[in-house]
Amino acid sequence: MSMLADAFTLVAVLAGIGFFAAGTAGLLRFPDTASRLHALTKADHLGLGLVVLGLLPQAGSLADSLRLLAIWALVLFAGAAAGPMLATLTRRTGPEA
Amino acid sequence: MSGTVFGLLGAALVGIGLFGMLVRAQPLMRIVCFNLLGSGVFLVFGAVARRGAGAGFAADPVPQAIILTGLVVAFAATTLAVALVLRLADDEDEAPR
Amino acid sequence: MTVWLALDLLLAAGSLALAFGVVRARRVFTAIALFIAHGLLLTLAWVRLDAVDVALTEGAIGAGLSGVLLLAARHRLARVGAGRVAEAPGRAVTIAIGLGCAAVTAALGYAVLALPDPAPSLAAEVAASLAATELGNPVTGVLMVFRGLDTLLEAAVLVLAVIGVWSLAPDRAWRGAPGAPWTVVEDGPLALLARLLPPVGIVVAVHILWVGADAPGGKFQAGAILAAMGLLAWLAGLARVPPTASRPMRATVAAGPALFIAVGLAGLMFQGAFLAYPEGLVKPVILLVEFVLTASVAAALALLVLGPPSADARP
Amino acid sequence: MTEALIAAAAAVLGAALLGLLRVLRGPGLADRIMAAQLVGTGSIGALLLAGVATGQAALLDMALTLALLAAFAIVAMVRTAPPSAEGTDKPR
Repeated sequence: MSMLADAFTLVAVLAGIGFFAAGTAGLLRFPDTASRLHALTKADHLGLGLVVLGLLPQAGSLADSLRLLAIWALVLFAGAAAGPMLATLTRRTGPEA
Repeated sequence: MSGTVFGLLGAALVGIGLFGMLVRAQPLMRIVCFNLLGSGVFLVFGAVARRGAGAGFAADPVPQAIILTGLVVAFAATTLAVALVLRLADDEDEAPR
Repeated sequence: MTVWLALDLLLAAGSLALAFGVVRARRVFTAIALFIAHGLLLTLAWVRLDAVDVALTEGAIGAGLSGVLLLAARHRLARVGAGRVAEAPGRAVTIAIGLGCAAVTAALGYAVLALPDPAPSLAAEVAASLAATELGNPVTGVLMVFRGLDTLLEAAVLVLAVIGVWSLAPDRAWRGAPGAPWTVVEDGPLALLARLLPPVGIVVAVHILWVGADAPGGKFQAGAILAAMGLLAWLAGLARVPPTASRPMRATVAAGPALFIAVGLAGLMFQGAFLAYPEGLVKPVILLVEFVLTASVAAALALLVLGPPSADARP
Repeated sequence: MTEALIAAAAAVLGAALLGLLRVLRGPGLADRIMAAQLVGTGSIGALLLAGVATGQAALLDMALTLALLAAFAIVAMVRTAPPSAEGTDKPR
């Protein structure tokens, strides 16, 4: 059982790292601000979500698991609000501002 | 080991912050660089605290408590400096040119 | 072990790159954005130095509140005009300054490498006396009991700073609301965030304050989170700041230090020493002082970020 | 397991720090803010991994605090961003 949980953790965390790396690659390589924003918001939050998912079986207590989920929800929510604000800013200041 | 790494980082930050404070002309830039310098000083002290681990504690709690105090006092000093800069700009705005 | 070392070196390299970026930044806004990112990395560095209390404070005050203070100040300066800027030094002087700063860094670095071994430490003394305080977190013990006077002075410094910042207000703005006025954002993501985040923040702040007795956390960290949540509502234009003449606001700022001084004087009267806590009631008294201080610290920090009242028109 | 999770923390942090190159390069203000956001999310991820790996619940509290404060700082950055490249900041 514990072997299975460990394997699940490793796979999920590795996938999370993959998404973080993809987000960084998008941020560095995409040609314009809007598509970079797209790469960052998608990859980042999915990456953190997979890390949280992977850590859930390793959490010591129910309180810790809830805290992990709360952190993810908070980051997801803040990111979802920041995305449109950044997009508006890009339009207001122009792409080469 | 972390003590040495971050102690040296603190020493470097002191130098970088001091340089920025002396070379940059805008008042706000000087305040930002002063804060860099301050974080370097705190890191050096934190390295000292880390080396003082013992009696079941991972680090000496007395320097840590004093760093906490220092962070808050540094913040208060920063706000005063910013208020001074704002007042100076305000006065120059009013003065006949 | 090598994994930890790799993590440390990664953090140090990132911090150095950001610090260079701050000094080299062409625009003030960029410098402040880099400074905030630098503060986030320093938070992780403090965790690696086994100073989670300091890390919490650095993240909340060093990165969050300082960053927003500087951003708001830049915004205000941009509207009143940048003011006079001193001449930047020429090339030769810059090189001389660079060499001087490198010498300072080298001397400090040498001092770090030459620290005595074994390191002097007060950890054993703290451990021996911590049981008497009924607290589980040694840093809180040092702050509230062994060096209680420092903490009292620190709380007083915040009140003095508020007075100092307010007294820098121009005459025509005196008694106005602190901070520059903002346009109200009725709807959209910012208004949503400013309505939903503060309740979560208040819960987190109370949690951080409560665990502070036995685990990392405490009044300054909790106060900083509360201040940040209030300022978020202000940034969205949802919260109106009371004018500096408001008595309830002044009372909130002064209540914590006043209570702390009262407890100290009571100790002088009944126990024979300033700040001596009554026997058997150490923890309840400390908790009471911490709760009231948190409210005062939160109000003072928020007012400090807002800055002096300004007379300029709406943006 | 602990070692693996710490290595994962280092990897997440490394990915976020690479994103910093974008802050240093720009060109837009939005890009700079996004990279700061990436560092924030990366730091939170690293804290979660390290906290669970070492069993320190305090690190989870820290991640919670950082999540709140990072959202606050990003809002402030967007709200105070200068209007254009020739904005009021004087170049050095």
